[in-house]
Amino acid sequence: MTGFDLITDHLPVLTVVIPLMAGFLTPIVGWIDRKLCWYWVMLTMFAVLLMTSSNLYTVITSGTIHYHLGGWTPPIGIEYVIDLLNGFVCLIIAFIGLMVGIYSIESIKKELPNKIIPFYSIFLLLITGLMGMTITGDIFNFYVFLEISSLTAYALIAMGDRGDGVVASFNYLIMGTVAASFILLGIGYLYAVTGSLNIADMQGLLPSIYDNKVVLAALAFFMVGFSIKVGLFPLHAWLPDAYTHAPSAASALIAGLMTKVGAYAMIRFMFSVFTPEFVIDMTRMAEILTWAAALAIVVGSVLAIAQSDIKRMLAYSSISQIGYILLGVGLANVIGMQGGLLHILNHSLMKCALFLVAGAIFYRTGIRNLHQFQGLGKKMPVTTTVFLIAALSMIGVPGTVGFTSKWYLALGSINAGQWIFVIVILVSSLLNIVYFWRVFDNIWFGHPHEVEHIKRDEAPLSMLIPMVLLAVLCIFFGLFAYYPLHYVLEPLSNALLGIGVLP
Amino acid sequence: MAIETVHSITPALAVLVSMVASVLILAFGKYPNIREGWTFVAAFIKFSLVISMLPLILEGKVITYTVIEMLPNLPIAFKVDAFGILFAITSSFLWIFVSSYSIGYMRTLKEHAQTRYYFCFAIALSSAIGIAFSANLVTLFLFYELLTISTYPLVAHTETSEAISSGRKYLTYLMISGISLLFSILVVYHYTGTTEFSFSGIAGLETLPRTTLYILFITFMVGCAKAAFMPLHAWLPAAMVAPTPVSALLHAVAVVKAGVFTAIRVILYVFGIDLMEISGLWLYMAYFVSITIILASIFAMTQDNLKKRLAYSTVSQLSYVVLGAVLITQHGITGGMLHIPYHGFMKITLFMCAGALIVTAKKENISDMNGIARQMPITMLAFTVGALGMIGMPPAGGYITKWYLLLGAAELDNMILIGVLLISAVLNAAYFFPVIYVAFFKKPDKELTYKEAPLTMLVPLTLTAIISIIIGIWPDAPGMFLDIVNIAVANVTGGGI
Amino acid sequence: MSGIIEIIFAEFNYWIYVTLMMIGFYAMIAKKNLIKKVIGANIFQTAIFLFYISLAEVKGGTAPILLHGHDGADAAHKAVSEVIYVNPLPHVLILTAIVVAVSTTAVALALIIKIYEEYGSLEEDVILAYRRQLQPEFSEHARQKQEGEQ
Amino acid sequence: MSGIQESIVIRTVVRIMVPFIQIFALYVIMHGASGPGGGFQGGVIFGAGIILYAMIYGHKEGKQRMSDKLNRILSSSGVAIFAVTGISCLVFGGMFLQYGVVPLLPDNPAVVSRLLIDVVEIGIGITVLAVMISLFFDVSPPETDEEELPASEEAGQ
Repeated sequence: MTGFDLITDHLPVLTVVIPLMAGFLTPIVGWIDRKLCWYWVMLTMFAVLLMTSSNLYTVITSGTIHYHLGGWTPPIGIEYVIDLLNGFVCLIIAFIGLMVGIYSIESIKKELPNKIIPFYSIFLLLITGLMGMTITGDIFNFYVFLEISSLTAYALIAMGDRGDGVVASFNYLIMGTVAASFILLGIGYLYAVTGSLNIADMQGLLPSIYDNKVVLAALAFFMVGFSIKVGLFPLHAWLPDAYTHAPSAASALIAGLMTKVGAYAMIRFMFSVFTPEFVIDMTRMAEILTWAAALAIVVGSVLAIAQSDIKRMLAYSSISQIGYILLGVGLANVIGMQGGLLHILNHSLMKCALFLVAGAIFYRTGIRNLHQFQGLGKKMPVTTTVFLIAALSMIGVPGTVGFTSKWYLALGSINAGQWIFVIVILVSSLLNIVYFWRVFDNIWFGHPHEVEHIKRDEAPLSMLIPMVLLAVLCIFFGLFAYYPLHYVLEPLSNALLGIGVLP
Repeated sequence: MAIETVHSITPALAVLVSMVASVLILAFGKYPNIREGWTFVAAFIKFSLVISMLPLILEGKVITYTVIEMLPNLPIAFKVDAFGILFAITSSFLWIFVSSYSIGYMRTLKEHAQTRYYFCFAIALSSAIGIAFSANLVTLFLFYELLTISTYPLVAHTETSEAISSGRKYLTYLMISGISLLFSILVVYHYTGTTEFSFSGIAGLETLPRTTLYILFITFMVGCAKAAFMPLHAWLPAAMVAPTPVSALLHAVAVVKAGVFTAIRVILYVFGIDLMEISGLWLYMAYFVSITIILASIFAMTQDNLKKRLAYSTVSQLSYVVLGAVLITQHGITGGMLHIPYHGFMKITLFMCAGALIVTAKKENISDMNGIARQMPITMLAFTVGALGMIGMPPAGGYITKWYLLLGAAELDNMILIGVLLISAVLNAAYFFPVIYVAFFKKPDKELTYKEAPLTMLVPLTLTAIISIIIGIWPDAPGMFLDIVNIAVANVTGGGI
Repeated sequence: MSGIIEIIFAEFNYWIYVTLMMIGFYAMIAKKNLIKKVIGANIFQTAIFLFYISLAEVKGGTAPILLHGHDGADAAHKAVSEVIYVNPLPHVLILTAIVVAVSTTAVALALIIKIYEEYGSLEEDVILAYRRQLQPEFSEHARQKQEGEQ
Repeated sequence: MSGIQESIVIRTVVRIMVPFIQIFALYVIMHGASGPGGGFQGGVIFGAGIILYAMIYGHKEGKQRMSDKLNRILSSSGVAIFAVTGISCLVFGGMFLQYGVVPLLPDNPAVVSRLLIDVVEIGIGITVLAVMISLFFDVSPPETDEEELPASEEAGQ
């Protein structure tokens, strides 16, 4: 057995263990030299990115990977399973993590000069938590990782704006604890009726007892819990504050990933723990989800218009975009599902880019208020161009990622015979235009009051690289959405809905 | 009738040229001469690329090129047919003139943010050509939206609050229409599984329930708000706050023509002549645009601002194009399609004249233009040529399209439409002759000191005026617009000429 | 009527955890004091732990400890087979969940200390009032907002 | 506080008790492989011993015994022990945490397994005690400036 084989066989667990170990070693690295932390994080994230890409490649070429921890076979032992769904989500996590990591060197130096070491340590642990949540095939293990990611997220948010950040973090903590407790309770219910904790095993055991009220209660607990975690509309109250007051890099990371992984978990529980028939036909949970999502899409967009803080505006826009993902999932037809899943990727790219831009602007000018953005187009041309591209993606201009997912979602809605959702999607595009165009007008056409001649003062290179890369990907995946759709999402959607079988 | 297809990258290149140029323009923003040099180079290359495809088209072939498979079963693809190249030639040819004209205009007025201006202009041109060469609705939609976005900075160019609010109005109308277009495309895709244009209409639409079909048609036409149909026309006069070259090229040629182009594509290449006829949509649409033709002309008469009067005139003339298409007779369609280049040449002449007046005489209102022709005879002569064309009097080209439209209406024996065409000709005369009269025959209030506009402006407007006359005198010269239109008409009607 | 009471008594452990859970939930949502919120969260979580422990109960079972575990594998097997144990898995799970709960509480307390340093109060109303006043010294965001308005 | 801290009885009792608490903690940690106990419980008890000491003898005294630096190293190295043990199983061709494959005693993989579980428990114990203590130091006194939020310290199930 060569060394390479040795690694490839164990990639599923290494993707979780390496950031975990690296996270705990960060204090030691930082103790040697504070500056080393960043390189350490880069090294780790790069390794994780390589591993997740390799995982996804393996899944695409040779099917689902099963990894039995400690050699115990499921359902007794903990199993890590990588199929198309979590392989795809893991890759997103690793990529966004790497981008934010690159970006963070300057922004953290400025915003949190005393907390560089804890920041990076927690950063890696957050990645661990998200990776673990995604990869694990055991629902209790899932809960543990969910809490790891939540706790680290609380800590990251608390590092933000003095006072506000801590309060936001505390509110998130309370909401998050309720959510996690609901999920824990749901897990308990399922364990009580099936005696298993393994997802695949459970899916086999559950159908015979679907008429049991306990199963229904468990589903309800899961849905409420995850709705809080993803910030679905009526349960979104924690989200705007948390996104607004976190440090720039943390906002980008949390906005880009946390809710997406929450959405992943929702999909996983709806379609892999329970079966599509149960969620779609027997309980009509999917339909309820679509209506909630449609409401979130509209209300999120409307509320975003009312904001003057850019990060808060983006946070509300996230609420609406989460609605897109869940709408696609809830439509429960292959096309809608593809749209929803594609939007996980697309929204991560766009929203991460937008938050990075907001952070870069704050880094250079200290401004977060939209009405003070005049003249930024001349001052920070590259940054604002990235903003333009990402915002156009959000609007759904063709040729950008936003269009492709919108196309699929709208088509899925038509297929489901739900014309109202088509209208919701299209109207929300218009609302997106309204709130983004205010920013464009200020950036390029507004005249700053004090200064006549604006000096070009671009964000540092380490911030520009990830932003530009994300913007380029926004366009790349807008034009070449064929690849993720063909290789990953189409077979995946079929498999989730029980139409086809995963390779 | 089998149509031979040729695969070639040329259409993609033609679209790309100005994209590349736009990047170079940005890069050389600090050196005005080089920057504007790129504009010229791109304009010439683009035009020659477009022209290079003409011989194949005249042979009755079609050029296709698939760029990428954007989504499964939804490629971004180009297909050059006679109708597409008609629009492409018009806009790319006029870009050359407008580039020259822009330089004169922008430099004389010492406008700010010229780099942005040329950048957006180049992108807008790419989009226009992209629309012309689109092989399917999705590609068309891509460039349609790109055109909207890239022209917004041009409309709001002056950055005054008036310009920005006009820009907002522009954007609101066009984005809402874009959404409507997207909706229609989705519906078409849902029911037929394709969005590719076809000479006889997309197969499968005829199975739709009649109501759905009507709604689809309405959303499509709302989607073509760039064509400025009457209830959706308000953006066009508002957009006249833009610098005149923008009004000239974009709001007389590229943008609005993209609108009518899309409308015709939808009417003839998505719905198809047969479906239009069976469903009776053609007649409703014909009456609908007739209203626009008449009302816009009346509105034009009430405008004192020359650019706004021209804008309303554009609104009216655009509906001629659509009217021609929905007449669904050979002559009618010929007239409609032919009106795209003809109106383009004449209207651009008029706008360039208006711009010349703004630059040298600083005059925008017709009531201030007493005796202006004494100082600027060439400009005003060119204006007269354009105006005659609009009214439909020889020698300028306008009379030919009107003739075909009348023939089409006469074939259908529809007295109302014939009446509309005649009345509108009278109305056209009613709002253009006062301008000519004021300029040539009224005595100036005081001694006028200004002279003709700079050569960079004067030459293009003279040339377009001359071309307007040439296409009026020799409309059937080989390879000229009429030839192309005949092929296009043959394609959609399915027969020879 | 008696049927309901019988049900309540027969499964009183579940009723207790439901009651506790509701108490905790109420405290988390309705109490204004942050510490009380955290206490509520703890009660909530504890209720769930109790639920898990109840799940593990086997009538007549004993604690899942191997009596002669150190004497070798055979002895262990013998021990397992002869005695009825309660299900150990929920216990182990809950052990982990307790760790998580402790961590959450620790983070919450740390946050509360920070909040107290910042606002001088643990009452939600007072903190909200401070933030509403938009005093620059209390909120960076508020300062920006003020600057924006000027 | 100060009253308690000055009480000679309490100081003496604590001084006597802390070593026993720690011994008990070690017992609990080492017992984890085969009975109730384990790294987490033992680590908490061990940490509680030091916290008790710091409570009574004051912050400064406590920090002398358990400096921030030491704390940080302990919390990192504990996880490192856990991870290295797990990964060493990979090196010998097993799955992650499949202890039996490590060829310490080729004849008796069950014993190796128990041994390595103890190693892992020790790692967990070290991390937990370090985190417990740093929690105490961070939360209790107002004068500490450097805030280190304790995040998810226990990932194992």
